[in-house]
Amino acid sequence: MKPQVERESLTPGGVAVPPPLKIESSAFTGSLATLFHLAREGRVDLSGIPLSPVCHAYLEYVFGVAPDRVDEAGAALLALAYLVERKAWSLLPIADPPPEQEIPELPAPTAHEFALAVDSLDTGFRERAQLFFRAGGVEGADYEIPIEIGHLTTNHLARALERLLSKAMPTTVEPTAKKRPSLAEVMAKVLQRIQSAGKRLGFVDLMPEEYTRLDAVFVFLAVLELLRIGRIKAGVAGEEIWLAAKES
Amino acid sequence: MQAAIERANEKGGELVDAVEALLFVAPAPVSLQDLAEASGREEEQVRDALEALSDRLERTGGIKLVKIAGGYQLCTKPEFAEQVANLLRPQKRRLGRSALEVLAIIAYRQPITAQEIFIIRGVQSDYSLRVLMDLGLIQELERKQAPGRPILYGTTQQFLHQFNLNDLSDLPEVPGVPSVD
Amino acid sequence: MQAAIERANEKGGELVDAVEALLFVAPAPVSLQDLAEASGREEEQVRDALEALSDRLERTGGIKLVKIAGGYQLCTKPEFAEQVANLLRPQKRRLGRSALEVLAIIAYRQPITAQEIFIIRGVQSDYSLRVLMDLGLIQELERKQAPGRPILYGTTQQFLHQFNLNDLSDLPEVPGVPSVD
Repeated sequence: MKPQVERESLTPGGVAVPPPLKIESSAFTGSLATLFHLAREGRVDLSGIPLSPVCHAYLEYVFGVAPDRVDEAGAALLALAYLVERKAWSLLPIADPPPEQEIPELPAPTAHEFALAVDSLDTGFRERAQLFFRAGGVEGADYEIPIEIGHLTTNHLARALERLLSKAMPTTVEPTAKKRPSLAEVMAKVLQRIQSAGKRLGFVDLMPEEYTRLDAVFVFLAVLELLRIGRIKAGVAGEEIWLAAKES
Repeated sequence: MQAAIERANEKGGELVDAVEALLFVAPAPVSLQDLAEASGREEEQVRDALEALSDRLERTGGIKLVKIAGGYQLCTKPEFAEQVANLLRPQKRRLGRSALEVLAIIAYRQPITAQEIFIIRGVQSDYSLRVLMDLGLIQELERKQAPGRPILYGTTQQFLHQFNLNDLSDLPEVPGVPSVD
Repeated sequence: MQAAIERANEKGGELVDAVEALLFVAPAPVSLQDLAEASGREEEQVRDALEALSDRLERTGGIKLVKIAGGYQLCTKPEFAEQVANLLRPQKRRLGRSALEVLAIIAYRQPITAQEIFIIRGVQSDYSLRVLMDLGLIQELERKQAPGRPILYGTTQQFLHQFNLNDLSDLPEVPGVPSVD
């Protein structure tokens, strides 16, 4: 009985598996790994399999093994130790063997008793795979939530813009070199104005003495955006809309 | 059941519809408490509404209500799985037998250390543990008050969700394996 | 009306439900063509099913069908906007148990290193530390004059603000934990 070792004993996950040690004996012929798996699944009766040939095969293997294959040798030792322990358990007297069962039930410790649990999990997983849930965005980021602007209505806002525009000067022709401010810049300016005021401001208070229709539109958009992101709040007083900073 | 539906209809089928809208936008299972808070009603009313909603969805439409991972969630009915899969082309990720085995042991015996899993299985489970961690199915709970203070593993909400369970008591009883309390 | 529904159910109620399931899972508007492909039917049939679905959703429930951005999509009915907003509005983010634990340790023992927190808790706290940093509740104070010069953590002004404390001496006394001065 010679142990024959083939080299290919790392799983894709980098875990050492027992080397395919060949065992030949009257009761079992095959690899150590096969015997190990059959024992683990409760498919062989270890009490009828002498383990000394297995131990011999292991010893021959381990004395022949190169020092860099220590993981593999360790895995083989684990498999062997498991077999020995299981065999020891299987030799213990069983109190009342159920008569109808052909294979004697293996006492713990064993993963065998979890086979049903594994099956039931598998079933649950397959049932679950038939159910599909909504591909929700992160924390509802996909949803437009109405902006909180108190009792303001779109009508209020529209009228405010109308009044603002009515006071605007005609658009002057700007020199092409002059950079048009971005909405972000206008927002920053408007926010700063509202915050530094320390009191409620009207739309008109946000505007310089003279302004163009374009300026008015920009300021109006900036206010809407600031309301949307919750940096300022607004309310109605009579016909006018007031704006104030929101405490963060 | 009929009584609950009637009660819900009387007091406001509107709440049933509101609950449906809430569940529709929620990206994860929603608890009874959160539904009650969002709709501004009592949990008891919401419970009736959920029952009525479940019944309505069961009768018509492609969506149903499930109680999963400790909350309520809408999902498609299983009979449309194939068509939905056509649209989404989901990659089916099946767990290998040994990862499933480790998962089963953790589910039934949690909290449990890697060493204890090893004793049960007779093989190292490091790789399976890493896979299960990566998939968010198990988590490190704490450290055991034992030499070396080994990590104790347990299952996650994600596990309940993926395996179609509402809570751990939903795990079927398996002879010889004590259930978790 | 009832007769019409029944007829629709007989002829292609299943397609209506399938289309609902498809729209339910889709993260974006779905084109008629995609719906037809996924359900394995003709576009004409799907168009009819969409119409029937739209009718049914309009009559009951919290969800409706919209044609948007070149496709079809389900969305909640506007009358439930407020309740949906209640649910989705970024609630004051509740801190998890372990983040709270780490925060408490830092609050009472600051300045403290991650290693020292680990010794107290027996588990790594990297994730909690990151969450607390992101929330602006803790900050890196300086480096400890010790091997490896580890970072020392402490609480922020924001922490006092969030937990309604005037200063650190406002922290409730805890038996066995010396207060910070």
